[in-house]
Amino acid sequence: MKNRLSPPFAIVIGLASALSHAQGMNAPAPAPGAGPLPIPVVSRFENFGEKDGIPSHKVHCVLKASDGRIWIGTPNGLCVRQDNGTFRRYGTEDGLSHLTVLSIAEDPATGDLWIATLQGLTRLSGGRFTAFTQTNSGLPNNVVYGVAVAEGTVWAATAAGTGAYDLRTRAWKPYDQTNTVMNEPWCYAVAPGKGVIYLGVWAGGVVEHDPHTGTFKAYRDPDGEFHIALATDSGPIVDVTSWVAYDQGILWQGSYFGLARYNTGSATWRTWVQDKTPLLSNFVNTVFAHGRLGWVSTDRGVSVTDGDNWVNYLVDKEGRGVVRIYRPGKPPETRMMTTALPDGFIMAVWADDHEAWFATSNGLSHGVFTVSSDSSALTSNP
Amino acid sequence: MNLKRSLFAVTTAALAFSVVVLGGGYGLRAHQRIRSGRPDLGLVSCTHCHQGSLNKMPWAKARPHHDSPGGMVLSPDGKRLFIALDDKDEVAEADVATLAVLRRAKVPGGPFGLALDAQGERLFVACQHVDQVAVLDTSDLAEKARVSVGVRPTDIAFCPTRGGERLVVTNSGSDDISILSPSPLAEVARVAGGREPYAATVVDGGRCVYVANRMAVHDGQLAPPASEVTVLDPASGHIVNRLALDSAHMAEGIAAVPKKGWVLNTMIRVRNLVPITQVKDGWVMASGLAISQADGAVTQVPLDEANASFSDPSGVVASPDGRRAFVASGGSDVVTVVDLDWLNSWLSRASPADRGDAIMDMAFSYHYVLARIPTGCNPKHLALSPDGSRLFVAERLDDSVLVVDTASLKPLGRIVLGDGGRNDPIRQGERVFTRARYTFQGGFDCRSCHADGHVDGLSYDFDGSGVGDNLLDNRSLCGVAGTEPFKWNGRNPTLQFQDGPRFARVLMRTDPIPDPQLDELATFILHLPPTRTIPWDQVGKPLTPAQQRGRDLFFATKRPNGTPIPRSRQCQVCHRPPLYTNRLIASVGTQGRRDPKEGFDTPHLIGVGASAPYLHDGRARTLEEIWTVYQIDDLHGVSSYWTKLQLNDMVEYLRTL
Amino acid sequence: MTRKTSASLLLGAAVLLLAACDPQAQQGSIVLTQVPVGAPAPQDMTVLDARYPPGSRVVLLSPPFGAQAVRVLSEGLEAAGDPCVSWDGRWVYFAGKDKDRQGWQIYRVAAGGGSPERLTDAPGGAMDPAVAAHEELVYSSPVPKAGRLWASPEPPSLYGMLPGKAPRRLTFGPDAAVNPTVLRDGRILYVGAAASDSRRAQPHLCLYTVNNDGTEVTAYAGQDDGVDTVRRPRELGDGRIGFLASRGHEPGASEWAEGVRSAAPFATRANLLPFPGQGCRSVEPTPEGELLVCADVAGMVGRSMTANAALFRVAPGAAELGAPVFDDPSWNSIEATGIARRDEAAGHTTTVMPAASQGTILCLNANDSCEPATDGTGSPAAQLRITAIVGPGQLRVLGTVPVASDGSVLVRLPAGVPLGLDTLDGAGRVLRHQPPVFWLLPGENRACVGCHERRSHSPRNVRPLAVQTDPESIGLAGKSYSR
Amino acid sequence: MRNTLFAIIAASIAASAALGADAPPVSSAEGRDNRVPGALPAAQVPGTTAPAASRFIYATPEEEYPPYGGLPKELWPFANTEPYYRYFVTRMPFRGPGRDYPPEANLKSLRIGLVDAPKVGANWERSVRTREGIVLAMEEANLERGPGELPFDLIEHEGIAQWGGAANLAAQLADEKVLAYLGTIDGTDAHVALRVTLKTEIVMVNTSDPDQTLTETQIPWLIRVLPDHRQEEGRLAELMVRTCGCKRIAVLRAGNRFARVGAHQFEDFARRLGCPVVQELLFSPGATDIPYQIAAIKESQPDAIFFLGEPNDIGRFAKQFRQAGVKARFFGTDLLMEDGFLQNAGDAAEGTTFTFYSDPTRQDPLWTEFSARFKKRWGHEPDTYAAYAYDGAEILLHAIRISGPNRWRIRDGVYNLDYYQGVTGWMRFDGTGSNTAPVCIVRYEKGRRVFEPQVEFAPPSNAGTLTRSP
Repeated sequence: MKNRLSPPFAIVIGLASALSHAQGMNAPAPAPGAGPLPIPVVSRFENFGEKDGIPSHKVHCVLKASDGRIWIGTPNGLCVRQDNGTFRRYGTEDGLSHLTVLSIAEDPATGDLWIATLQGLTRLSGGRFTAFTQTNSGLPNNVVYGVAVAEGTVWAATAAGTGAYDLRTRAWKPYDQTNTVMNEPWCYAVAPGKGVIYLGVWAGGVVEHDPHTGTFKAYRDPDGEFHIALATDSGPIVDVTSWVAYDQGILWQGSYFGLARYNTGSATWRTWVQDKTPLLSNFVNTVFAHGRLGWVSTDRGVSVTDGDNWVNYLVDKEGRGVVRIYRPGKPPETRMMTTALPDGFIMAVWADDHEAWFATSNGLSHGVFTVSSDSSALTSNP
Repeated sequence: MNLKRSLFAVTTAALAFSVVVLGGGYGLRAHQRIRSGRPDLGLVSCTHCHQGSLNKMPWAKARPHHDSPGGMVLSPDGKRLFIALDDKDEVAEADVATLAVLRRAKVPGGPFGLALDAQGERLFVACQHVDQVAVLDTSDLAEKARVSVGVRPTDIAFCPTRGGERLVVTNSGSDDISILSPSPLAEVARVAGGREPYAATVVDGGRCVYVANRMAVHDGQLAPPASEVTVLDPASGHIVNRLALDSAHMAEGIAAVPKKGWVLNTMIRVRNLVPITQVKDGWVMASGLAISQADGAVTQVPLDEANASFSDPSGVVASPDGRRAFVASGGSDVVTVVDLDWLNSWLSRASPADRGDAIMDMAFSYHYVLARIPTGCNPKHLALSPDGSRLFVAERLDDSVLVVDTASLKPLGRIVLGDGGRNDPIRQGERVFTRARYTFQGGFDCRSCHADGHVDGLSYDFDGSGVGDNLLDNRSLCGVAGTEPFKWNGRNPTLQFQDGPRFARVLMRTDPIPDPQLDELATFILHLPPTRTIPWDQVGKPLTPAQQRGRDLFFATKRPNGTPIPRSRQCQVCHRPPLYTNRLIASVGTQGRRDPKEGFDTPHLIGVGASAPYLHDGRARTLEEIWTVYQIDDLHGVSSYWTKLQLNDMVEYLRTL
Repeated sequence: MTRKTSASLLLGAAVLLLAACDPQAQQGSIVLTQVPVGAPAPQDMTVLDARYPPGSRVVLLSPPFGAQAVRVLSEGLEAAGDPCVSWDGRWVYFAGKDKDRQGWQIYRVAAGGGSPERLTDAPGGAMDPAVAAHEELVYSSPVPKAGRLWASPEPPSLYGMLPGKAPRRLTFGPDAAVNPTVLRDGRILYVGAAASDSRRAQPHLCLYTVNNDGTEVTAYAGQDDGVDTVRRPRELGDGRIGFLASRGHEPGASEWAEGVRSAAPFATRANLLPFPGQGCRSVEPTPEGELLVCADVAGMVGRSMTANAALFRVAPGAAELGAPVFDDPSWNSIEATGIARRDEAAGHTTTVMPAASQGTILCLNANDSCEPATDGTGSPAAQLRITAIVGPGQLRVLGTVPVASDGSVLVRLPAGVPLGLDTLDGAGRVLRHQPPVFWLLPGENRACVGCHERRSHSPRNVRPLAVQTDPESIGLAGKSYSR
Repeated sequence: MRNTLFAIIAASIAASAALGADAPPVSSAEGRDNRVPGALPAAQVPGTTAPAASRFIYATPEEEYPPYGGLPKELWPFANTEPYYRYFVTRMPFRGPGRDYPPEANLKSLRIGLVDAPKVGANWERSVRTREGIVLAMEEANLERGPGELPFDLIEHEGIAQWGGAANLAAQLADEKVLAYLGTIDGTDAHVALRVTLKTEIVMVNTSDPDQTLTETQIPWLIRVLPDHRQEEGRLAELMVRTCGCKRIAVLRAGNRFARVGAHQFEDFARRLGCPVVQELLFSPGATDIPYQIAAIKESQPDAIFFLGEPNDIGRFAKQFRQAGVKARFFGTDLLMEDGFLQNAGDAAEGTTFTFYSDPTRQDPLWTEFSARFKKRWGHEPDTYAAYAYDGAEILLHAIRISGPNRWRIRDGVYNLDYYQGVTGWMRFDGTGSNTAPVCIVRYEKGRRVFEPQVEFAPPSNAGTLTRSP
């Protein structure tokens, strides 16, 4: 509750925004007198679009693979960034199971990519595509929203359950409402946790599954209602989960009703909604977890937070970049940037300590971090 | 009086006998119709259902074992040759100078693939029957360690990498590749291969390993198949490339070519999509060599000639100077010597179209085939001495190793391992099985489509009464004993009938295999055990819950709501255990536009998990597709009530058979 | 002496007796055709009369091949020639002319000698014997008039005749099929004329193969290269096919030996012998890998320019013909073949269904050709037109069938007549033309890669669209749609 | 609360001024211009079947909607606690780009998708009637297309019964380049299709799924023209508890998702009205006899039984309840309108009370004229599925007419609708995009359906202003 914005604070945001607009501030620099911000700040956006070979406006997802290559999923195929900076496209003619690519995951053991599409799950291995569909395999449904690989198992969140494909035994294990605690079979995302898998279930909250013991635990909205969030910080923001992400003990739940975070160490939840907190919008497409940070893709820009500090990236109506920084106990800082995200409707983010990539509704953007940001603080628990 | 009494007695007895026979026959037929759910069924043998025990099958009985040479490896100094004897569970060590066998060591589990470390101190052995890799100390051939890998490992390659020493193991039965750390012996990664990873070769001193995948995969019934060459980085375990050998299968040999940066694959170029009307000019299949260059370009060139074939290309080695390659043709009993310099020169000037067409030109090999060296029966694995002066040819069905002087291409002698099993009819039958001379111009042999007796995963359009109306999936020969009749139309009551004059007419285009050899062939096939589809350490273990649920579905007689499933559409009625077939013709709604009849032989399901594709013409790529794509009106078992989970359970169960 | 020993002695004596009476020839013997030097040719002669004038004979030549070692095998015949030996080496087949019958037929005689047995009674005579699997006699019939071999109104065809069975016609082409020899793979290799529309006086002769049931007639070599006349093909055992070549069709034209490699027969035509070989009469392999060559000695050192033909044995890699192994100046030694047991040629299980009246042909891609289309537009074929020779000089268009979008065509056609194929574009213009040259046998299923496709090429592994539906049926009278 | 709302609004205005990052206003000028203050008669251009612009009333930016579908506060969850956050009082905007994207090249027709019900299943017949309404609307629309205008084209797919098949069909429709689509009946189908809709950005008009949770997802690519179970059951619960004075309510429902979601909503309402249900028992769809369930419910001595399931099943069980001596009143939802209930229940139907969407006996000219046209086209009277399907199609066709072939602008034209006067009467779309027009109460009397008199709903006079209170 202590971090909830009071109503006047909301006004401040608006006014500050208007003010910053008027001042035309440049790229952000550390606020005078402030300590190191435990969130890296983007100093510059490098944008890529159709001119660079990206075959659609919208980019659904982005992944920097372990070999350094940037992969993106679009409604018109899978693309990889080539050495010359342009993007090479792969379509169904190459073996991709469907043109609409929604999510990409890399198998850390093999370097294979697993590609979630609107019509099946596709493996890209050694340059060759192999399609898994609901008719030729144990994939529960062809509409695959999220995919993750952990401990030799590919997890695919589909419109009719989550499928687990054991890469060693080639056996599929479908999970739905009949064999788990899922309220509904509609899965949106999977996130490997520490020895467990988190399933983002549409209308079913978040389901934690321990594949070793075969046990399930459902995290559900305490009020059980879609029309209200009765209280804050008491559980998932809503049962209608649109995304889950996990890293270093922190589980994030994205929804179109706001954002929630679960600290698996302390078993505590925190929730955020637009207007009352720095969260840019309730409409959270995805969350990318890196260290203690969540990179939250919303329909109004990107919110980056460790739970206490926030860095929001927006695009004003003139198309200019705006960054807002919130620190506990300090007034928010709003600055204009010399560059901007190509669009405020952000589909997904990939980030590490050195850079971030943004999949937006109008192309791909590369976020170059400010050199002075203290990346070592990223993994510390404030 | 006595006569009358006798007449009466005889008449009574005759009448009684007639009543019993007629009544019994009627009752028996009624019983069969009820139990099969097939009111149209005529009187059939009781053995269709009452099949007896699998323990009585020929393949379940003890058989003679032979000293068949498998993988071979030479010591770094070239003085000793290690030979895997998988059928005897032994590894032999031979003196290259004297050709004498020095030692034999017991290595349980079907030792097949061999590799030595750089110093020649540790011999790594892939044991295909128990899914393990063993390490022997070459000083005493004592086993030092053992580790589990994937199913049916066939080859092993040792390579130093930037991450330390690695072993790459081809797990042919689980379609994956194990990467091991030799010290301590442990599996560090397992990556998906193509279909049946079979042999591996190290390139650039361990920078990457190329793996030959024996069977082809294809993306649909009428799509050209392709065998994969899997290229992986043994240090990271990442797949670097998956090269496709277009329309190739049985690609079981692989060799790196020093100084040229190539990798050679032996392969059979199939034309399974083309109706079989002739054998000549590779219309059914032809032997070839695939050259993978460092840039990923793959060029296929023929090993066959315009008027002669050299079937079952298997082992391949390249000379240390990279100028020659040697290819064993297991079905034709020759080793072909290939001029790699000529090919290099040609490749340097060939257009992409030329490269693509080369494999089609059966007269092309005339340019680069230097010689055909005759060998003993079924040459398979090859090894070259480190200096390239001696070629060792494993004559697998003669239990010997031929040694050839690579300068003169003349034989120097043989390492004799066994007696060749001349008195064993099973072994004799295997010779027939692998002998291409029964086919026109030696185009192919039984093994060309049935490696190890199993399937090649392809559908062929055999010559029938017309052209293009006989597309049929290749069926496994493993475990077929007792499952007669054979062929998808169920017309062949015996293997002799199946493989005799009929085969000669529609496929081999020669005289039929002579009766004595045909009997031997049938003996061999009947002794082929079912293909093992599950890991060795799972054999005999209880079913998993999913498998058990699938089994319950398989044997279900009612739907969950209690409505009975008609007997004719219960899985277990047609696919009746223990053979999982009632050996009758069944119509399951799969008649194609040009299939002359709607009914097909009910195939047995033993090893079905490894015999994709499915249905009579191979239209179903996976078990799932049988019910998700090709099920019509619940004709192939009542599946409409299955949830996705239940279908998955069924598939999981079938994979255990 | 024990009973056992007595039995052994008796048995040994019996074997010796039988051996003495055995008509087998001595190991290393040679069968030779001898033509008297200067013999006049008869009037109204046939091609065989020209080649084997009266007095010509087939003889057995035993080592060491002196003139006294000659034993006549064609005893009682007016003329004889063209011997060939059975697989087991026990029999010699040859063409012989009986004094009384005034015609040429095929005879058989024990290799060691004996009375010739006439095997054929072919109308118009029989010639060119060869032996296929299962001792099946293959021959060519009828025997044309001299000088009319390639212009005969009744061109000779090949026949096969199993022991005790009636002869079966094997070839149905529009031109002569002669000089058969049986390859180890079981096919019959013979000399025919390259496909042509014109009945030229001088056709281009080349080699074809056909299965021993008459199916799968296929070009073998020489269709696209070399001089116009070839004769007497033989499989030499070293991967080569040898034959005689000459310029022109006049009898007596000087011939020389050529050969192709079976591994690449369309690309390897060359002189067979590494030295000048004019005047060559025959080439045959020996089991030892040498060649038996009958050649004129005219012009050789020490011989006049009108000398006879003699027999030579040529070792592999020999730089010159060397001295003859047999040379009788009063005879021309024109054909020689060794007598030895050889591996029998492969058999062939026939696919012919005698009750059927049609065969089926599948063309995988009518647009696949190594020749440009005549219209030069690159238009794909839309239809395939089928022509046939339905009687002497009677060429008939049987009908057309559509070509599928991938170029494939599947059609049932009448059996036993020379068939030709033309691809037509959408406007009905001929793209590629194939005069009637091939045939189908009843029930035969045949396929080709394309139209004038590259020689010795395999098909691509593609499922032809044409096989998705039942084929159309075309009879001699035209198209019918019943199966 | 008032302060909070003010703060939010003020901040929004400020932010909007600064960033302009909020939803664009309705792109169609027609939409805004045709916002009519006050209830309107059925204005229709003579000689045309296309709805007049006056029948469409669109939303304004930041417009507020009554919470909880406009139901009485006593039916709200946690009605006596002000929640930390309240959703659906504004509509989730779509902030993404696309409205200025050019149309697809070489467009030959304006494609509209339709996902039918699976052929095997209870909804197939309803789906057939749904289709009839849609086809009629499209045929009429095509007759009125002017020269050079692209025709409308229906891309139709039969539903797939299993394994989330509707999701696959929704993806397939995207591949087939539809501009929008209609369907489905089953709640599961609609849910999975909706999620695809968000990814493919193709607006969906649902005409026949009463699952109240369908539109409660914040996905701004869906409206539903059929009043949902929340409206039906809220009305029914009040009727049962408040009007009829029922004290012991039992629930018998089908063992499927449709009935689960509906029954649990009803039970929430009953509880909130102080009358928690005494029993909730399930039956297998298609079951013939349910003696155990009947015995258990009888033992609980109910004075009312709420049914949810297929009408054939419910009719059969109603009869069995009466035969077992159960005297409780029967209640149910719209499905009991179907003949199957009456046929199977026989005399047991007497007194059964249920909710229904739109009174087919109305004499509203829009309805009567539509009925006549429908009967002429299909040879029988339209039912509720056909009628709502017709209305849904008309909304979609109108949106395409005013937006052109641009999926994002079509979305605006559909999703920003506040009120629409269709052949089924006036619709009122709430913050979730669901029609919250009041439902009717129907009762079986002597084998006839008796509709309780109801005041015709019409938009309030302040429709289209910035804020409104319930």
